[in-house]
Amino acid sequence: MPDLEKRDITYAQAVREAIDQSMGQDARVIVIGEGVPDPKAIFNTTAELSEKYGQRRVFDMPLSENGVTGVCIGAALSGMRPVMIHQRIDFALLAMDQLVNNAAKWHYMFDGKASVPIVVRVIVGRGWGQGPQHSQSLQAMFSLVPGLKVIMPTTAYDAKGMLISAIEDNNPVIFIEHRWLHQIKDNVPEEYYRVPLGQAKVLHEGDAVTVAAFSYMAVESLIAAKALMSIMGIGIEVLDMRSVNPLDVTSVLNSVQKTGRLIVVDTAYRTGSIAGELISQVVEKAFGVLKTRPVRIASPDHPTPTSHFMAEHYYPGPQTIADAVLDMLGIDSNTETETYRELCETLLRDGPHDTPNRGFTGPF
Amino acid sequence: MPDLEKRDITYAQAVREAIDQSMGQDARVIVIGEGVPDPKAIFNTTAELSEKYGQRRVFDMPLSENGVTGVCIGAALSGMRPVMIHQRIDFALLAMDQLVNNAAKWHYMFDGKASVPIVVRVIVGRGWGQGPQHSQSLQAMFSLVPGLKVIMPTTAYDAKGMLISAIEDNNPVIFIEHRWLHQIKDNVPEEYYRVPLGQAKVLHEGDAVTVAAFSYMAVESLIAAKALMSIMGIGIEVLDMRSVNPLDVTSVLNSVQKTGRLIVVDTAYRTGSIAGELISQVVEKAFGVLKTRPVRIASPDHPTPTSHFMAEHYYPGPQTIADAVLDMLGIDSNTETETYRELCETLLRDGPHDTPNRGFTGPF
Amino acid sequence: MKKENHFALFRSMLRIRRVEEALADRYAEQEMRCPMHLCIGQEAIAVGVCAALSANDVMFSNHRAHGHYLAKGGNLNAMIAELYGRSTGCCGGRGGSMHLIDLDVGFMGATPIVGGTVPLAVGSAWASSLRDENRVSVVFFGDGCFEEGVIHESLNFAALHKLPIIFVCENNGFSVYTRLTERQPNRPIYRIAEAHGMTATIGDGNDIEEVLSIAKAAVDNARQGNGPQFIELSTYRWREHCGPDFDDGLNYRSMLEIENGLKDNPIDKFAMRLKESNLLSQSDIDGYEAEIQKEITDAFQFALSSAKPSTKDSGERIYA
Amino acid sequence: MKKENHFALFRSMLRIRRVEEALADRYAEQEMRCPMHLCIGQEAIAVGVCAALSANDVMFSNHRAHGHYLAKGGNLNAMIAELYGRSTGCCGGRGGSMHLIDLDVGFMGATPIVGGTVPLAVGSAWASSLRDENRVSVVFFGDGCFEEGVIHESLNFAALHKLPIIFVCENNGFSVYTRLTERQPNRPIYRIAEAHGMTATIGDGNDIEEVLSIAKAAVDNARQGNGPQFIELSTYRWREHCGPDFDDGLNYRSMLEIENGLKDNPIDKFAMRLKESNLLSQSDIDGYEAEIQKEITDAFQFALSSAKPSTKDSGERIYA
Ligand SMILES: Cc1ncc(C[n+]2csc(CCOP(=O)(O)OP(=O)(O)O)c2C)c(N)n1
Ligand SMILES: Cc1ncc(C[n+]2csc(CCOP(=O)(O)OP(=O)(O)O)c2C)c(N)n1
Ligand SMILES: [Mg+2]
Ligand SMILES: [Mg+2]
Repeated sequence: MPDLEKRDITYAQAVREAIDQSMGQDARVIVIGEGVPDPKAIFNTTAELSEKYGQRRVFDMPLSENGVTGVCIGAALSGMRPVMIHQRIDFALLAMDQLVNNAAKWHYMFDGKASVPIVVRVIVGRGWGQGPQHSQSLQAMFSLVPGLKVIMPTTAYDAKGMLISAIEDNNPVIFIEHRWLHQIKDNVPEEYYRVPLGQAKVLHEGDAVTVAAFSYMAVESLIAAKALMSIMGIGIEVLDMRSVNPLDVTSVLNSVQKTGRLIVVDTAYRTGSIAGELISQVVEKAFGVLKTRPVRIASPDHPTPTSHFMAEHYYPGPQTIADAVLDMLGIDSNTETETYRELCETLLRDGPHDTPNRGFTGPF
Repeated sequence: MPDLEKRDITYAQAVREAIDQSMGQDARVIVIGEGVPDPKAIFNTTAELSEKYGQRRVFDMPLSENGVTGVCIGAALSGMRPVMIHQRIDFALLAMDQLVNNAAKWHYMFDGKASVPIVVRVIVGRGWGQGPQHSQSLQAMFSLVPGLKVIMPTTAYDAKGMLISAIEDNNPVIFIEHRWLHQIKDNVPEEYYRVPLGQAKVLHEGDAVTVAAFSYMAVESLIAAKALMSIMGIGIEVLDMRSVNPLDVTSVLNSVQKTGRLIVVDTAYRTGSIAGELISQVVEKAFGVLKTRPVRIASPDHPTPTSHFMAEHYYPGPQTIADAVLDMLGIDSNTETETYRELCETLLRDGPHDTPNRGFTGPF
Repeated sequence: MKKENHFALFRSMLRIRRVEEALADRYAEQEMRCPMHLCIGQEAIAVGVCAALSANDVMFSNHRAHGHYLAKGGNLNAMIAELYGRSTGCCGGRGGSMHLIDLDVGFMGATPIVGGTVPLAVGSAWASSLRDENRVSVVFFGDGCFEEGVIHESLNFAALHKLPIIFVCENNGFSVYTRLTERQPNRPIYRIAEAHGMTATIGDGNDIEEVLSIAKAAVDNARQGNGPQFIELSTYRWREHCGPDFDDGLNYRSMLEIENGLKDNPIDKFAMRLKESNLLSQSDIDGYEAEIQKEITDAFQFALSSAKPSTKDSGERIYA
Repeated sequence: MKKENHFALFRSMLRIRRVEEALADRYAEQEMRCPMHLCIGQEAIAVGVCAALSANDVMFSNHRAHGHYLAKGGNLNAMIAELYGRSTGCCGGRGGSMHLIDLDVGFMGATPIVGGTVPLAVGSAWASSLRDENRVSVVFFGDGCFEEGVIHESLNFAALHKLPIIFVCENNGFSVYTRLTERQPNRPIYRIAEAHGMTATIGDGNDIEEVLSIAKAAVDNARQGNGPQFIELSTYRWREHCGPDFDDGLNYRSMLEIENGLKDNPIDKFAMRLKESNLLSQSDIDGYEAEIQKEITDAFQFALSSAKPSTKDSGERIYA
């Protein structure tokens, strides 16, 4: 890790800087997506790129998700390094054929003679009535496809470093960013730097319980971890998984060796989530290490309702995580106990539940 | 289960009979797919339907997987009950948007005011150089989508009964059939009958190890089970899972209560497979019941190579399963031991490895 | 055209306009907590097309659905309640502005995945033809939607089976903030539909009478078994792509362009014409305004006094 | 046209024909264990189009790729070895007949998901234009493929950016055993491409000279920066859709139709014409036959004597 001079910028700014610097470094890098050069600039993650690099490197696109994905693959096969952007991961479902049948397999099926260096940025929507078709969290659908790399950086620091690594990577990389991370700040060096793909990171140390979390759920876990420590003196180890494929099971195993307890927190539908895959691999590889049954925390197995009245408890939060920890440790969590009530009060979100949690705005 | 008069027919014939009888029962049932009325009739699963029910109920289709899926959803919303067929599950990737964003969510997002009774038959290819784009086993990709039902019947008896249930079901059902099952015979009643969706079935009883298997892997597991019993007197319990979503974890738990050991055998890529999901749920729900570490048997995490020289060991088979069982039971499996050599000989496939295993042709 | 029809057309457009203006006014209260795409400025298309339909004809729509829903006769209370996320909403709150449905009036559903409902409309037309029903299906979509491959597949399927469907392309020149010229080459959209083997027409979507006559011809054709009909109608979106405000500040379109856009007001233009030919008086208009205001006030009243759905409820009706 | 060109065209078609006949003959030995789609009867399209290209132009293809691959100059030994699943195959055995590649001659890849390579070709043309390279991209696809939505998206993108690409639609009237009339309405395919805003031509795909002249015009246009070119060429598939045999037994097409199809033999027709104008003698032909036979025998020799890949090998080169 390069030495950081202090500078806090948001996740969105970090993403933008990664693309900007990558384009500066490598003339083969081009960017395309619906809205990339428009005034909103994909939540400002592509602002001014068109002005800086010109209309032959920065593109808006027709609403043709599958076709343009194929176009990007073809351009990559001809030596370009396209970064494609979908404002919602839900739209990428239209491009599954190109991503799964072509991008993921091209290098393999042509015996390594060619490769497909593309990055597909997809944004997971949440809040303000995003509803059934605009807030899916489909990482498991992509991560089960050999040949794709799938990453979900949580911090602005990782967003920049991992996006740079993704753009330099010779394989197709699905870069999944949770919309609620966009405004969270972190200390981000100005220089061009890489963060390797496929490695989890410890966000909060502890030896009571291992909490392996993905994307925005790592933030919620961190909030829970701080409260549990300050109020109850319970130290949980929060792992920011950062990458979905490859999945860093080794880091989880190392932590579990210490804690003997595992909670996996995912942003997705519960069943078939990457959380289940992780739990399974831990048990397969280190049977007997767990002292208590592993627990997964995720969203229920149904679409996201739009009404904020219904969505309120659709997403697990710090309280859900803290309760699971206490339950796993066999600690009494009835509202009678003084400390528990204090914990709950601390974890109470200020602000509406369908906007980002103000309980943590960074830096990490 | 209705009383069966003896009649053995193939899986393909059973599928055809289910559609035929459903069309006879219900005028709203229509069938569409590329090749449905052609001379090959989708591996003869749609033979003579066009002649019998006419061109206004049996259709070929343009090569428009996503569009025609949407057309079928629209027809279903208008009271029809379409059965759509893809000759390979790989082609259904083009239809992910319609299946995931519309079919799966319509009933939920419109508060139950409408429903989408469609059945999508998709065939998993294998053998004779099907290769990277024609032999994927993508059940996990569909089963993680709430709102879809995903089933993989193994026997001709279940193929007929479950397809009938699927067509009667008011929800979108993905009916996944493994091509190597098409020629396996089973005892299938002539009458119209239903087999409920979402229930596993015991194919072979035993109390040594629970082997939960999906689709064609249930056949391979059964072959292993018979050999292990006859040669070594080891009784493994083979569960034909039959359904992927809903997943019948309860049946697996009941069996594991007895055996304390679990092997899950899937037809898919290893990582992110439904096998991992099942192992995770078993451990989450019945922690401590397993005496040994759970094991998953699946294909490696890379596309299927076309060359039969390379594909030979891509797919796990009875030997893989038997070895895993012996290993789990701590039974010496070095080729020195007489009985093990006998086991291996018994499990040796006659016939080329890239054509269906002649070791079992039914009935179950 | 009969007098009542004029009244009806005018009143329907005015009603949609006022309803959406009310939505815009109250959106800032942050009690309608969902994305909202207003069709202010585009009302003539929804109203003109629906006026050509009979009650049993069905319709599918997209993210910008308020006008389509109301023009087809969709229940206003249920729509406002839906935007407020209440149990009495047309989706019980599960959908919000981008998911509208009213099966009683043949409004089959609107969803926000661009292109998502186009093949569904083809499928409902297919069902009609398989059952020999005298029912026409209509689908509204935008110029951006025309870029989706599913359009090609839908046009081909509809033409192949000669289905009774009307494809209505509302060409407002923008997909979000991206101009047509940045997404499509310089050639008319409707010609591509024509090349697929169907009758295709282009017209001024801000001229309600032109819309109606084009739509009437198309609906008659479709009903008579002449297969799919494609209509491309030009129009202009007044407000921001998503949200209640004007977006002059964004500078993706010039003030001049916006001014001209606002001048081309389908409602005022029609009112003027009717007044000139003495078919409509200011007092008629005032009467409508009053009725509509009342209706709107009641609808918001209804919505805000409706029950709030519970989290528990959100776990039900996942499977049919 | 120059004499050598005639020879080259004729020889290239004959070579493809003989290679595929040899494949068909030996397929029954069951050592080529992969699906195989023969282009026998359609050779003129591959040869005519490739003759209009220069060496650095690139090409994408589909499941019926042998002719395209060979016409572009793809390595014969590597292709035969690929069908035999050997390490020396152009994909090291990983692809088989439906996955061919030879980057040395600009054959970028052929894959069997219908429509899958069409946008890839557009993307390679896009890369050329972004780098101001004087390189034309070509993609071959069938009449069935034209039904895929990705065609619409690819045509639109190519036309929007005026890309140097040639879309070649080989219309053999069938998608597997399904006739065009059961899949598309009665209208010409190329007109849809034309409506997308590009030059589109239709011609006889079994007349090599016509194919060549159409292709030459298209390639010149594309090279001069006039944007995408679409070519629809009629032809006929002699053998079964997939596999080595004739499929007269399947009765999805009449004997009469088949007879007429076989009569319209692009190779014989051209030979006849050349002989009539004394540009080709029987001894020339005999000479070619002999050379080609030798080449084919050697290629099978090469394939069958090549190393067999191992299971271990199949786990490598998953990620770049
Ligand atoms: C498949 C898909 N891609 C992108 C989006 C994001 N999006 C929502 S509305 C819209 C603009 C659509 O433009 P148009 O079809 O012209 O309709 P208009 O908004 O102009 O009425 C876009 C791109 C989406 N909802 N679905
Ligand atoms: C997306 C997809 N759908 C279906 C298939 C099965 N399939 C393989 S070749 C083929 C026929 C394609 O017809 P056409 O494009 O005309 O090419 P032709 O075989 O006539 O050369 C079909 C349907 C496929 N490979 N991919
Ligand atoms: Mg528009
Ligand atoms: Mg064809």
